[in-house]
Amino acid sequence: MTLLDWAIDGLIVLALLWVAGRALSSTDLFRAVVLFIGFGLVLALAWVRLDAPDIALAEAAIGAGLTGALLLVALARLERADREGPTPPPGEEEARREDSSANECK
Amino acid sequence: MTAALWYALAGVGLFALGLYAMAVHRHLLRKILAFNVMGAGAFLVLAGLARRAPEGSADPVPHALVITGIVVTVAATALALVLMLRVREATGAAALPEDRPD
Amino acid sequence: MSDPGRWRVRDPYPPPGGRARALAIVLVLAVAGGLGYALFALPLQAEGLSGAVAGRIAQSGVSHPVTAVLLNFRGYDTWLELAVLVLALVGAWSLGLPPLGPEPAPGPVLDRLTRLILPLMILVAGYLLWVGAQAPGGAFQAGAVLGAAGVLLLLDGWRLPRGLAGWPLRLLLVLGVAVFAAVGVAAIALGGVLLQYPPGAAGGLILLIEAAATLAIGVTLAALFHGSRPEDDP
Amino acid sequence: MASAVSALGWGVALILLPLTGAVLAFVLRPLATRVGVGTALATTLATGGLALALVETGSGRYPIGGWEAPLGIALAADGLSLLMLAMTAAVGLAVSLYVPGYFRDKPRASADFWPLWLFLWAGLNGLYLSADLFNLYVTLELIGLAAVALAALAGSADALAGAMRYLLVSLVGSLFYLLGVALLYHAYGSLDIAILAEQVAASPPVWAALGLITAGLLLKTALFPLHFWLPPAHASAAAPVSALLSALVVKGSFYLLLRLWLTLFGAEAGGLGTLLGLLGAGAVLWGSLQALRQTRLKLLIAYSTVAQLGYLFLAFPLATGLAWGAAVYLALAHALAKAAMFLAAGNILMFGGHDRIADLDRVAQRLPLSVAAFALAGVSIMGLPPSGGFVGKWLLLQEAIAQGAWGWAAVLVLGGLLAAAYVFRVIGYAFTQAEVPQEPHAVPATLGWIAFLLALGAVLLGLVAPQPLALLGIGAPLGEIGTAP
Repeated sequence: MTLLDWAIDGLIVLALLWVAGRALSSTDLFRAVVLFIGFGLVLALAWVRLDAPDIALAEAAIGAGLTGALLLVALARLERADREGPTPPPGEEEARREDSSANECK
Repeated sequence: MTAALWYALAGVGLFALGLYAMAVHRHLLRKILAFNVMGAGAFLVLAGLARRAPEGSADPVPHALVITGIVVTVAATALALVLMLRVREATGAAALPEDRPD
Repeated sequence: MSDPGRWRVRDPYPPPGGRARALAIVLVLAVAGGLGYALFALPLQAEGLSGAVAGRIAQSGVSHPVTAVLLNFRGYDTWLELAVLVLALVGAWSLGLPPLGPEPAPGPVLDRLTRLILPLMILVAGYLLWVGAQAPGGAFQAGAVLGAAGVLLLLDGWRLPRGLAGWPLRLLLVLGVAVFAAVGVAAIALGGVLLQYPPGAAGGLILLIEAAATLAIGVTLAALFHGSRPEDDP
Repeated sequence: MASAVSALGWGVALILLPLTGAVLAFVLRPLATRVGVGTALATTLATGGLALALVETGSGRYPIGGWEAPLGIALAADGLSLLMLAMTAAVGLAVSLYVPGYFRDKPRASADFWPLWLFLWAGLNGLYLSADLFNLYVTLELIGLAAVALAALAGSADALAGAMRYLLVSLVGSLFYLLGVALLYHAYGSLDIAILAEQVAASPPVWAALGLITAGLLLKTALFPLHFWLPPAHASAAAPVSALLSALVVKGSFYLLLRLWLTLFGAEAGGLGTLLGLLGAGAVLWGSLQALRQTRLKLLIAYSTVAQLGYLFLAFPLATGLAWGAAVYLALAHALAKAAMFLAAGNILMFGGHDRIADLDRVAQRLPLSVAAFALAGVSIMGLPPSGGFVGKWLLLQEAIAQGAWGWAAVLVLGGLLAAAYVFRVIGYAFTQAEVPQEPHAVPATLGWIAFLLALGAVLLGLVAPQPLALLGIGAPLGEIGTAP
């Protein structure tokens, strides 16, 4: 193992921990999600270094890509809900679920 | 100390980081992120140590397990996000009742 | 998208400080310490199952070890995992989220980009599926690319045509699990055990399962992005 | 070997049937109820088939795909798996027959219920039959996600928040388990439980795996003080779902913990068994006291589950074949009794539109079958003879006294008294008239009968004890069980 290998692996490991830490502590949720996508990409690099190209592909496509898209659309929906008002009118909720089991759980 | 061990230790670090965030953060989106970081840590331990195979390529079985795990994780994440949106819709907050500040 | 303030979403529930936080730190450090110690006690070299896989790969029907494990040696795991993916979608749909709104108007750039990139993504998915037999790739990676293509389509404002939103869509979603099950049961009918591919047919059957799984994974992931049952579904 | 494989052909059917049923119920949504009930009947029959085959051939293994472990995944079945499968089938069939009546005017909830429940059943059967640690992780996720989606089905704010908490807990528990499995794999190069059992020796990776796996599964089993998520999730779900969650789902992770302690960790656990016993005792006392304080029937039953799960862990410090057998027996009896209680509570809720204990308003006269079901189930929960709960507690008591462990014996007795207090409190209100008269709704008679038959099963389990205990001996999963009473 050469010195260069050591340096690359060390850098990737530190980047992983740093990006994950930032993603989990950022006060801005949008930034947190973007950092998490970046985390997935660094992780994909780690998989390449670990001779696991299959996982690298899966991580980049699913772990970073699709999970990132899911997180972003969920955040957008949350934010739209916040903009449209803090709580839904109580009647609306009931009406939408009336045919299911809304009154079941009390 | 080999690269495999390096990455496995990083995996433990990520698992711990995720666990900490899961415990202290209250926003559900952050808890879901924390779950994903924990999962990434567990996968790094599982497949990182596969690199310890003597000469030749790494042990393919953990690689396959991690691919399975990644798909299970994205499935769980998707369900969790939809559930979070429903909780937000029904309670007005993207946090569990005991975690709301008021 | 034009409002720059939109791209900052403050976390309204900052984590508590003080004693709770300190307790969590101590607990987590203890877990991490114990695990790190355990890792150092593992042997520095371990073959794992690489020898066992190498010894049987000639009979697996594919030459790429990870694909051999995923689709043959541990095909049962993969089958159940496809079931988990379907289950997540069934669960998400049962929650009854309102449909994904038309969202910010797609705009000509995204529209053009989608048209340009979509055929390319389908091509890449097909390539990944095909190459999985000998090299890194396979159903999951291909399915993910297909899913990403579906996400782009949804972002571009595309929605499933009315006629397809009912059982045809649901059939597509379960295609992977169903084909896997059919192959598994057929193996029993031919006198073998569950998922025992007949000698010589393994390669073809694996490709068949992977093709079905790719399609199902792609559609399921895109459907999970959409998050709710298609409007016309009863 | 050949006959043992063919016996496990029934095991394959036990996974294939509910999985196929789930897929069909999802695709053919308008026919979901018919597909579901048919699948439930077929799966129950297949469970019977497996029982007959195992009695004939003894325990068996089945290499999926023809690949022997460690390369492939094997199914394995012995007496322990068989009893858990039978428990799942009994409660599963009862709930499957209960649901069409319960959801009769909620077609949407009904159509959503069936695929989720059948996925859950497939996951449980897969769990009880799997011999591979990673495959068990996949089944745990199948169970967890299905259970969460079912818990959220009720759609109320309480149910959704409860389901969300449940999901996070379940996912974290699974990851702990997975990390433990990763350590075991890298220490011994196999995921097969039988192969690992021959090799596991005291070492730091094994201790770490023991800690991780135990912690993860305890979280999923809701052992005190990790029970915080259970009462809200179980109590706010729809009644048939509550029955499934309390009777079956928590038993899945308990079974896995028990299995791994019996095969891998028993010798290395040291004082951890005593710790689990202490937590179990804490669960019995805390859960029972909380149950006494509840004002809502379903929350009371949910806290009773917390308490009853505690008993199962009293076997860990005693750690003999008899103690393990007693815990399994208690798990079976609790499954039947608790399912009966939740279904009875569902009937009461359907009848009066609420489950406030103080306002039960003479339901004993108006829903006699449901109240009788609750009372009979209560007999087993309290551990009175001749119920299944009695046999389990009696065996446990016998073992505790034989080992001179008076502390555990005291917990058993005290827990029974507390259970009597909360069960009688409900029954008392069921006979008295409430201040506010109620607008009753009709409850189909079948719903009362199903709850009653389940409760009757919990009691009869005490009269037929030698047979299940003999079945439990197939393949000697618990070592020597010793004499039955």
